Amino acid sequence: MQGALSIRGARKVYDAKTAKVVALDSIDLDIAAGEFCAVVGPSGCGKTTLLNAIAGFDTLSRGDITLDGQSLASANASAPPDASRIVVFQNGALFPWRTVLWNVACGPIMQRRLTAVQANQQAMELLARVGLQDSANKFPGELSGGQRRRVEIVRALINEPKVLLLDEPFRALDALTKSVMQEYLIELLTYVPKTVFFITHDLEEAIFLGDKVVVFSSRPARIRQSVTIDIPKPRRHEILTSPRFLEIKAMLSGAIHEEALRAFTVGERELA
Amino acid sequence: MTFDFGIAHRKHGSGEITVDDISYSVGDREGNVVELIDRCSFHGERGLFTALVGPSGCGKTTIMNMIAGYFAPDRGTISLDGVKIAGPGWERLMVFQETALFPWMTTLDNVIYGPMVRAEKPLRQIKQDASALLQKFGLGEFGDRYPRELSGGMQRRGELARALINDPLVLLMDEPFRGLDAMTRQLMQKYLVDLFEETRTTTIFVTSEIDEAIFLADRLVILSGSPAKVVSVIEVTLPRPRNFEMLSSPVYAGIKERALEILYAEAVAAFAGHGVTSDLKESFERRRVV
Amino acid sequence: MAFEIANIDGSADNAAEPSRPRKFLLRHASFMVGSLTILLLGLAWEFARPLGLPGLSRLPAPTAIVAASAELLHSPMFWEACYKSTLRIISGFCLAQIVGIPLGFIMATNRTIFNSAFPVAESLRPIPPVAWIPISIIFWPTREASTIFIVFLGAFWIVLLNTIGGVSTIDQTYRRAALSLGSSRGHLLRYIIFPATLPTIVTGMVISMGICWEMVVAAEMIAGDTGLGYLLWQSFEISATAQVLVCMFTIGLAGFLSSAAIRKLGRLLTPWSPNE
Amino acid sequence: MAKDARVQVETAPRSDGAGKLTAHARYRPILLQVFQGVVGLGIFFLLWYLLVDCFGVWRFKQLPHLVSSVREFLSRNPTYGVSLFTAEYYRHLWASIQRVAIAFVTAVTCGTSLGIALAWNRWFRAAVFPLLELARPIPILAWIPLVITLSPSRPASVIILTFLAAFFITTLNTMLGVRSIDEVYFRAARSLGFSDFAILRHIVIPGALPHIFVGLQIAMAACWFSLVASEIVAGTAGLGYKVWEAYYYVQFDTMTIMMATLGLCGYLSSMLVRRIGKALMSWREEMLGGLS
Repeated sequence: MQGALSIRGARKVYDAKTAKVVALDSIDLDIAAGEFCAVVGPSGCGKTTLLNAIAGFDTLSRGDITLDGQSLASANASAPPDASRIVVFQNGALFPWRTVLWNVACGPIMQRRLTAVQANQQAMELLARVGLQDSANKFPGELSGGQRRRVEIVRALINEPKVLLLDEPFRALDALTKSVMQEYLIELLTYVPKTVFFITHDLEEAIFLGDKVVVFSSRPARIRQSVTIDIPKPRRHEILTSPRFLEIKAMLSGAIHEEALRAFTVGERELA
Repeated sequence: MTFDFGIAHRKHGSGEITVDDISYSVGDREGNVVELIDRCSFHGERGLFTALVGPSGCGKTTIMNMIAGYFAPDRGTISLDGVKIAGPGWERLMVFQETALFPWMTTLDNVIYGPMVRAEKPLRQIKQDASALLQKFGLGEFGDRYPRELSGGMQRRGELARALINDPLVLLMDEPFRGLDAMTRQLMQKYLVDLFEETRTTTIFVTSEIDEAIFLADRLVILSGSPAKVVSVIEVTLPRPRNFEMLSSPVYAGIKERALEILYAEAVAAFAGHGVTSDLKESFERRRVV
Repeated sequence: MAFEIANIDGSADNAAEPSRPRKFLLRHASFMVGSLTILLLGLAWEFARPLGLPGLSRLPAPTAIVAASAELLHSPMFWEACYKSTLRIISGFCLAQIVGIPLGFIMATNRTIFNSAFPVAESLRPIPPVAWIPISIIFWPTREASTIFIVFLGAFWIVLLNTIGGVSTIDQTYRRAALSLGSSRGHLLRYIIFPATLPTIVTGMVISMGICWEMVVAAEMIAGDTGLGYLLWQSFEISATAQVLVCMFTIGLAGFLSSAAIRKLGRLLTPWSPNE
Repeated sequence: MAKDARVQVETAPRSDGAGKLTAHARYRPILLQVFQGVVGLGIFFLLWYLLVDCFGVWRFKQLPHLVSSVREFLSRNPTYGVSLFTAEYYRHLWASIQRVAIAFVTAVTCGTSLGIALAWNRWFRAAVFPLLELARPIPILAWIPLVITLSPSRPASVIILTFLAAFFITTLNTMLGVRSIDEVYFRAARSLGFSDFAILRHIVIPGALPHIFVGLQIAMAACWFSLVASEIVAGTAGLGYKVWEAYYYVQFDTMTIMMATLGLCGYLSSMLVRRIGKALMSWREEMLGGLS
């Protein structure tokens, strides 16, 4: 099983015109292969900066990231983005001008891993599994928020990435679709086990989904607390009110609450 | 930690909203009629905090717009203290989903707009009331800033101030905290609960988030997917004043359990109903059995 | 061509942590490269004749242009032309705003007037204003009035459409919020509709100012007897090409400055809107 | 106690109860709109007839007459030789349309490719964009003398000027269009293994199309504007030239015919651009459709 990610002393300093902004302050994090690591922290604390470094969109000022032993990023240099680590973005990145089918099948085709026919066939299979085969020829703009999310996850999985990077994917959804999607994601990952790096600012979502939950402080981001979740998978929404769940939530919400209050009083605008 | 507003001394009337068997439908471009609300009735009791909960796109916002008087239902009536609602009025003020602070006015001008337009008091007096209220809402020094210079949480508080300065009889809130990140949202919920417990203005609050509804409300009105129908009404027996510790109490868990059961069925229907084939529904049903 | 992410804001994605001098270079690089190319073009133009470059050699060298401009700047005729053109611009532009904005509001808020007036506007608008010059000369008593009418016509359509567009795209929530707070129709117009449309009106002003300069040059060239456009055409007729180029750059500069002035005015009028 | 609705409350359309809007409810607004439009145009022509033909109010009496212009336009042997049935009319029409077509197509191809190149590479933009920014504020007509001196023939100079009008606008709008594409799409494409060319074809062009087509509509209007002006000034056959010539020889009816034709050409060409835009961007149609 591939996909072991290890982050050592990750540090990122942005050189804005006015002042130096320290976004990440030496993060050390190990994610085993197939482990679902949920990162939670106030908005604007640098979670996305770390995700961008893993994905290869941005570099680190110091420290290094390795995937299965190969170096992904080291001081000021990073391997270009590729299909080994695919990102599902917060507001979605389905190409609105292409059909759903094309969106899903384009990865393997562009990497010349599959012919167009094979890719489309595989894409249809995956779309059928998420119940969207009727929307294959529609444009992403015609789908609902929940449906678009499912297409994005399928688009990521068809490329068989080693690591799945999720940046608050369910934030734009309403609460009920979000709960159904969360359950859906866990179930999908039981069929197709993957290492997952999941960012959210919703503590309950992090505990429900994660094998491990890591709490980031507000800027500059440091790891305040990290806990493994021993609730068995696949998990159903009934566990949200189970004593073990509430116990973990109480344990972590202290740190989260503190960070939130600081953000609230200082005014998130300055922080974000 | 409770927020103290010290505005209890203001006179706070609170009205009673009765929604009696309303239906509403719209014609889409292809000319077929889409029914948004189908014979829906519920009661916004005087001095109570009522939460309308249901899947997204089920017509909750349409009901709120009708209570606010922006358009009338096809059938059935909505009345405030027994009088049929004919149009928008300051007695029923709405806090919208996307912030509706006028971006071209400073925060203070936004707050004084209502009383100024109705010219009930001299402008100087209105301005004093407004800055006092802003002070209470933690926006004292932000009076002369434009809304886009405020953070999400601050804009929400600005809108609450703009509504409350008019002493409305009913406060209508349409998923006002949806855009905020979870933490600011949590603090705004506590903020609103303390505000309600002090003013006791009748409030009708729309949300799709079950935790938010239970924590804030005295009564949950659960609506079905589109078209919207009242599926059930659950009384929230949590004591007042509310605090976060109650979120882990067994009473809370029980209410949530019952509400989740109904809502979850509706959510799956709505989730599947979006043009997705029925086999997804079966796959959900089958999976639940296993 | 190494691939770079298209819309990067100055710093390339994989830019390493630059050292101090290199950072200075990076931040001002694009400015330096730009001025370098302009310098190169100037030099090529200067020595076009000896080098025998095809196009440029037929034009007077930059130094000759500078000499011509020095001479022109001293002649009262030039300043009188500038004054006349600017006067026509201002009157035509202001008329277009005074007539266009209110009409735009009326058409945007009253459905019947919009439905009846819009087809007429849509059939007259495609006729290029330059084609109206003969009609304008016939109709208006003085030549000055006919030139101003052409400038007005050029700007009017843009102002009208912009205002209509601005009013109809106001977010309905603001209107509803204001109604709930007890606004009458008058309040709506004064406190909601007008301020909300202001940024679009300002954009309309900036664009229509650019068109005004196109119109004044056209009108003066074709039917004028004074003004920069006329002077430009006269210089061409006496094949004083250097003077032609000076007039061209003057008109260009004047157009640029007036648009910039309107944009500045716009920022003052709408301090709250973040239009960049 | 509830306030009377000073502002008319929006009303929902009536339905026939069988899930279908009654034909009346669905088509009434469109029919009303057409009727009011016809009335508007009717008033315009009536005013023209009364002010000019009948009473010759103030200076209106010198303007071309409505009735005589129409009669001239439709007659088999028009007094001034130009009508729907004479070759002269189509000679000028074809000359102008041909020039606009050539200029517009070249301007679009050059403009879009330069615009994409400018957005794509930072150094190319740093070098070329300042030159463009120097030339852009100069009104198109101010280029006429320069273009006439440099271009081989008068008709060629008209085409070049029409090309310039459209070229600047298209280049700028294309560049803005590409820069407006959300960074997220480029990142997603690079992770999925898109090559440079694939990104150009599948992200840059479709993503910038909406902006490009906004530019094309303005460019088309600018084309007709600079065509008419340069035809008049450079004195070559064409609709613009004929308008001026008709004025010069006091043939006002021909002048009206030519102006009306110009108006029609302008309207049809921008509609053509809109139609092509709609076809190329069908994905925006679906998104904008849905519940009224």
